Amino acid sequence: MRLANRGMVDRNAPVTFTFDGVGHSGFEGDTLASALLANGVRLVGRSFKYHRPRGILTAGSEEPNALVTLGSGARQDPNVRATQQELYEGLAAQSQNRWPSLDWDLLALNDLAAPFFGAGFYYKTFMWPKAFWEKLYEPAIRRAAGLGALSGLNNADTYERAFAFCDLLVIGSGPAGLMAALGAARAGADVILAEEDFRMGGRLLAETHEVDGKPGHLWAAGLLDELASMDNVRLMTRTTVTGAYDQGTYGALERVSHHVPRSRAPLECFWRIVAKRAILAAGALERPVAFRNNDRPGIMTASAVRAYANRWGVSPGKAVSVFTNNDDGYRTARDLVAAGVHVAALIDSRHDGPDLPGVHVIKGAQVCDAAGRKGLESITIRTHRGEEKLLTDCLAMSGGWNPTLHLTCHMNGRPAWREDIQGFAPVPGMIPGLQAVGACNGSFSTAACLREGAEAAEDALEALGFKPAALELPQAEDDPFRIAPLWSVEGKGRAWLDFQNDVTVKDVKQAAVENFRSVEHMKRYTTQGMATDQGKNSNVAALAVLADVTGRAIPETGTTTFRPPFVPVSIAAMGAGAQGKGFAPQRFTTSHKASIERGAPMIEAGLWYRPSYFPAPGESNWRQACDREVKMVRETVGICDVSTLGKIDIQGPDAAAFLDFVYTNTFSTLKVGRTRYGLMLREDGFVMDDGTCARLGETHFLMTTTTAAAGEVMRHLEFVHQCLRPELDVVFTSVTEQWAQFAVAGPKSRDLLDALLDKPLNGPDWPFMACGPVTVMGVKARLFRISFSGEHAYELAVPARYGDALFRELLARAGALGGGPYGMEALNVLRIEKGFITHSEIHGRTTAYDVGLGKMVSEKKDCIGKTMSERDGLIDPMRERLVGLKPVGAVKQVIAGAHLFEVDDAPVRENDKGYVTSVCYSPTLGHMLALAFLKNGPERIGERVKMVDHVRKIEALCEVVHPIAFDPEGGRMRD
Amino acid sequence: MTELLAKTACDGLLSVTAGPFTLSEEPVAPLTSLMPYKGRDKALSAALEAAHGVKLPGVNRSTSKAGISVLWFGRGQFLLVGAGPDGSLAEHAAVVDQSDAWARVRLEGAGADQVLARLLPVDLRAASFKRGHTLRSPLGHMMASVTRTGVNAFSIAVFRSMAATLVHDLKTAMEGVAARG
Amino acid sequence: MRFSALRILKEGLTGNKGWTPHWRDPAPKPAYDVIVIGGGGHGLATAFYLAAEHGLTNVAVLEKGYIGGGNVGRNTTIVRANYNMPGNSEFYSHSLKLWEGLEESLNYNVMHSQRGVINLFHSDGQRDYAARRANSMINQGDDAILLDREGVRRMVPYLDFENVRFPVYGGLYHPRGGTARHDAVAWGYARGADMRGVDIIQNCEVTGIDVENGRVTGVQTTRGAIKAKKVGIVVAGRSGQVAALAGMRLPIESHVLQAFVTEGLKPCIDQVITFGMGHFYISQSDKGGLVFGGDLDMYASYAARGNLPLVEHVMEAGMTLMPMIGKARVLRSWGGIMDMSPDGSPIIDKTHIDGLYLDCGWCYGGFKAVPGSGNCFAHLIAQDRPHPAATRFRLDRFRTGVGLMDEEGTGSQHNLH
Amino acid sequence: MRLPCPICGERDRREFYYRGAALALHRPDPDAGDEAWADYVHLRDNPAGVTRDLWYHEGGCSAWIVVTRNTVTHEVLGAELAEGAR
Repeated sequence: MRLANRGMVDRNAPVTFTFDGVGHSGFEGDTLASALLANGVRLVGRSFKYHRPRGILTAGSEEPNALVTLGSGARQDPNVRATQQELYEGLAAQSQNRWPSLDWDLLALNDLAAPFFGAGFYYKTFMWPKAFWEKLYEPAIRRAAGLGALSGLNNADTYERAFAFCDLLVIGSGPAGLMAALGAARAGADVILAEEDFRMGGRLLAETHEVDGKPGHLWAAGLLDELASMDNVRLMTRTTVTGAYDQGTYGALERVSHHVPRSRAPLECFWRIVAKRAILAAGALERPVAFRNNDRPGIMTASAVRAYANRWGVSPGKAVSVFTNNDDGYRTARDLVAAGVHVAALIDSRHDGPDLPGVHVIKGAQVCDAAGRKGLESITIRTHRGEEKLLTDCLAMSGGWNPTLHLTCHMNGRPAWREDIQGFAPVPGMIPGLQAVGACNGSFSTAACLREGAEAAEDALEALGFKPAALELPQAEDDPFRIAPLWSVEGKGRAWLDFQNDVTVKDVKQAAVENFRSVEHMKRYTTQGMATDQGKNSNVAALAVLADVTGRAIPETGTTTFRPPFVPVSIAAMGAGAQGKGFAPQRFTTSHKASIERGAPMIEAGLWYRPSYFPAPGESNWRQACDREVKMVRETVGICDVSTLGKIDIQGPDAAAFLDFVYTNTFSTLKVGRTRYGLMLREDGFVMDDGTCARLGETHFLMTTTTAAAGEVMRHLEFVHQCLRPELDVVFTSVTEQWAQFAVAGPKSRDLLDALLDKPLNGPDWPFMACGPVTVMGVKARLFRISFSGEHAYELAVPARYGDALFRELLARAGALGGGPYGMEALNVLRIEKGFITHSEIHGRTTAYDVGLGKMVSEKKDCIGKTMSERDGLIDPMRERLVGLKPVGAVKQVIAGAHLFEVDDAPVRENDKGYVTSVCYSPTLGHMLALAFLKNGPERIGERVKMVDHVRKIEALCEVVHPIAFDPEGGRMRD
Repeated sequence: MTELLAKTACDGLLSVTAGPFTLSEEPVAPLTSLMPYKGRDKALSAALEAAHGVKLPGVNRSTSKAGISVLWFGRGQFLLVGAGPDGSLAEHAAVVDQSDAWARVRLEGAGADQVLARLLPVDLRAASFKRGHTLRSPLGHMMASVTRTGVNAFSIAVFRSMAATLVHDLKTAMEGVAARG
Repeated sequence: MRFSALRILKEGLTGNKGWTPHWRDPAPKPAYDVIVIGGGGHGLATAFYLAAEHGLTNVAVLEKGYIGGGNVGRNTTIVRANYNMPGNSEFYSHSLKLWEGLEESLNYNVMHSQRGVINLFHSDGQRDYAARRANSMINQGDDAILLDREGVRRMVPYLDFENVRFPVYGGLYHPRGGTARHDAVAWGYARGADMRGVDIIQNCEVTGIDVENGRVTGVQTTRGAIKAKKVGIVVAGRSGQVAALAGMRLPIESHVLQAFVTEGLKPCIDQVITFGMGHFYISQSDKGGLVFGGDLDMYASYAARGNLPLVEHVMEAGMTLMPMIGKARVLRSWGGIMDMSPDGSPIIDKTHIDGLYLDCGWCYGGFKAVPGSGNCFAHLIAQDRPHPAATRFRLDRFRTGVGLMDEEGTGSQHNLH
Repeated sequence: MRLPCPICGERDRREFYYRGAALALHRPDPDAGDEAWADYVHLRDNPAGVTRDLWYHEGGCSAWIVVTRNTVTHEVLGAELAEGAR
């Protein structure tokens, strides 16, 4: 029911919306909840377990009942708090967790079976017969559980993340937060004021108190005008600070455009705010009281009823009653009367409450039952005279206030119990640099909030080194907070603590009887506090009930603790940007475009994209292309972009000594103009990486790493230098990106280069493993005579700007010689034929000894990993060691991932002798080939083993062969 | 063909605009990594000044004169921008050509710092990060060098191979900020 | 009291007045045959099997806080036996078999749900490794199916199959893998041990380990000295501190692992999906929350809470792989303290002190190991020789290099496993 | 979490790579013996309290630093360059 002349909605801006398909209207400035209440909609949802009819309980993000689904298709948004969602034209909301409809929900039958569905009932049953759990019980439970539904479609909205830095972060814009922000801002500090609501002012918007002689919200508006005019202030509405993290980092969720349909702006932004100091002015949350059927639609917190009346001009009922254990409940009655709403009665559990003119105040009484299944119709009041019924369609209840201290618990701090407010309040220092003020510090009067906010600003300014500016404290009410504890009303039936999860007083009591007496056990056993409000509405009362039933005081029983996030945050917001390609950067070689033009399918390798193969006309699958490319390299010349390999420029007087220490083999003896293959170990003795290293000058080396390990090797080199050998005068930097480098491989590679380079190569100057400067069409380039194919081959490097042009030129020239480009598939076949290892073999569990390179660990010097590589277990001949395999039985196939067994052994773990790492069809040799690790492998050349692949059902008899299957003497690459 | 045609790192990707923001590729310039050997910083600075008129900058700073600048580029590393290195420098430092290693872009427009705030975990507020200040920090998932070149202008460099991701990420951030109006 | 549907019916009809404690809260006795330090899943399971399989009932479990308050109550509840390396292979196989009979053994519904685990792979190389691992599983006698892309699509159609970064090449499907209700495992073992006479003593912190002539004689606690013939340390997360009481320095570094749960949602993820490239794994609880996690925060920590960079990384991985979960809202995050060992595999072994035994180093695979670890540790304590399924979990393997079980191949840096 | 890089100033944890205890700085001599080497590579003090550990400012200046830090509270007490920290 909309009240005349009250509230801050814009009556000139009507907005239409639907709920479960029924059209309604509200105004700009409404939330979905206020608009539903204005339209007389009371039943808005169903509870989790018993599917009890539920209405709106609160007016904020802590709402446990009024969760709805907005939108449809890929934009379907489940579990939206109606109490937080701003109304917009065309908003379409659906209720949740009901079937077939909100009004008639089949699973409401659960409510009738409640005696059997007590706390933890599922731990005691559904055990027989065993197979029924996955097939019957669990699917049924899953279908009944859950709240809203995801669409199942890929996210279609945009989200973003951002960083912000400030001197002072003020969380909450009520009286305390506003004073804190103003105080700090006037002194010149950089201030961020974050407010969860779409309008700043906090509780001042919901109350009728005056501040400085004017309505609180007008005072706030004036102050906000001043703040908005200051360059050093950032006002962030719709922004909930969700987490407090180390060293002054805070997470915050900004709901950027949930209130704007079809906005081009991101839907949400997840902020990481770094603040030197923070002031928490998050207010407090009113608690319900547990009594029989206290979950009826129409029973709300008293402060919510007041907020709907004062801020939104809506009365949630025609005959409202109030149930309170503290003075605050009187404010609701007072404001409703002032707004012309009939207040049926105010029930105060205390005997010494005040009087309120015009309101029937019943003191020393309790509400002990409520009737009206889909909307409150009456309550039962118990007084010393007995019980009586009162007709009422809305009950405003106040069990006192809990400071909104959640953020202060995020770093494991524990709040302290305060008798005067019957609640937990933060203890200073729970979050370094954060001070809680106002209601969230347990100081509930407006004057106290203003004062603490101003004082906290001064404290912060002092810590930050600013001189405080003048700030006058405005006049405001300073009423004492008087409360007498009442957690649950005695009586039969179920009294709800955790509304959404259907946890009642009985459940907590039963948990205690079953020895779930630790508060953590009780919560886990009953699921109290595990719902979407994370116990904001129920933790303290549940703790109090547990304390009572176990005969302990509340602080002795336990405390409340909260973990991030303060309110639920979408995965899309915190993971913004990752969908699609954004998880990591994409790296493209300079030949990418030309490769794509040739139809090469690209595959990702260590963030780089590399061509898999280059299809030729008439080829219908990758194998044909691969075989052709291999043959091409073996017979004419092939071109392959190898720029992705890591290249590290190493210089300095001690460069050679440094390399001797990081490589197993010796580089100080390498001649200038020559290249050497090097092996690098981790300190635990296993192989880290391999590659060539060229000596470009006396004190100048160029190290090559594998594509995958480039970053790891760079980090390792920095570690070795800075942490282990800082005395060495050596410097290094990555030059991977500076050079576009191409392998020119095959018998005709020399011909190609002689024609391409500005000066033909002088043979004797360019033996195998030579390197040096050359020029290509006037461009200074580097040439290395190295080979990963086993052929006479070179790698030619030019500055990256020329990469595209050089690649195209190389392809043209190779083509003229009967050659062309080759991709990763062919590269892999070429290296397997030659027994060259990659990370398939040096996979982190193999030693130099395992891969047949044990002799590369120099005995003459120390190096990283040397000592540990000599451990008994690492030099045992029975280790799985590198061999080649060739299928020799009826099945001519080998497959990577298969395991090896003796020919007559059963393929079980106890008999496992090794495994296959790399396979290919060798067009050169005309059969399949594998590299494998076999126990004592090198001693078994010529013997036969059985290769078994269970998952692809392949079993093949194989001969153990030397890993170098082709040209074992290496003549082709040397000559 | 008698000449290898050069391509810039952001060839075909730039420039782009969104709202008040413009993203364009920095003009091609010689880039040289200078890494002084032990105890040679001062000598290198003197040699730089003699040869190019600029000194070595301090940490998170750059120096520039007449189109030549030197950026602090990390621990023990500087980047000489705009001139090929004089031969005298190699006596004091490892001198490594990096002219082709970096994709360098310029982001301009009122509120450009807010665009970068979507990607960089560092404080870019004008009071602490002034014109000529520079830093190394990851932009999204890319190691980057960022320099403020004006009130609303930044120069940004990442590895050349990541140019497409750099442009994509910055463009997305520009559009997001611009759409808020 | 025996739990059953019938009991629930009877209690429901009579006002639920007959329920009794799931375990007692006895005061510590002066001496026990065996003291198990640590009332987590592993410790409670150890006590249960000592009593149930070895007839040792004069046993106490000493717990510093409340039982099940550590990692058994703060994990992502995944149960699987899909390891590649010998040692892990037979152990987790053994553990899974115990899981499969757990409800019957304990008369407690731990909701062990064999809904299947799918490990996705995104390249030929990863497929080869997945195949090798799958073959290891079958060699061990467990189940494994290598799915191709279409096979994965049929089971989990909502993945971003078109993702250019991580094209789904297929998945290693482990049908017997799944999840369980984590807290119930601790409570079920506690109840089972208690029923067999074990004393479960909460709020009892061990402050010293008494050793005489190289032999353990008892422990000092915040509730007094307690004698014991044998003492088992099974306090993953705090192993270093407790072992230090006996003068031991361990190959363990403690790290924080965060996990996350969303608000309840109608059923949408039916299996356990793991996305190794993004260190991301996810399943949906019976209550409807998406339960997921990622990698370690990566720095040594006992804070049982983490920081945003890792949080965001996990969310990024989720959005990369399954962008349909974007609108699911994270309700709660938490952190557990992980005993990270140098090869990523655990330790169940004797120590240099007679009668003192050690069970630690579970990295972040401890939950699924609960039955196996308890079973094998009980065997070791009771019989003084390792259980056949845990012979390789030796403490000296790092020194000798014999039998290292580095599943990830990342080497001796503790946080990389 | 933020760490004070001695070169760059305070930066977000995401810029850093973590390696482990600063014990790694004290590499034994090649002939120190099996025990010393096995300890160096594997054993850790792993204190619940103040520790010194090694971080690499990978996303920033590339310095390896030793951070003094509390593993229980995550309080950071200081940092120095690893090259001078042995």
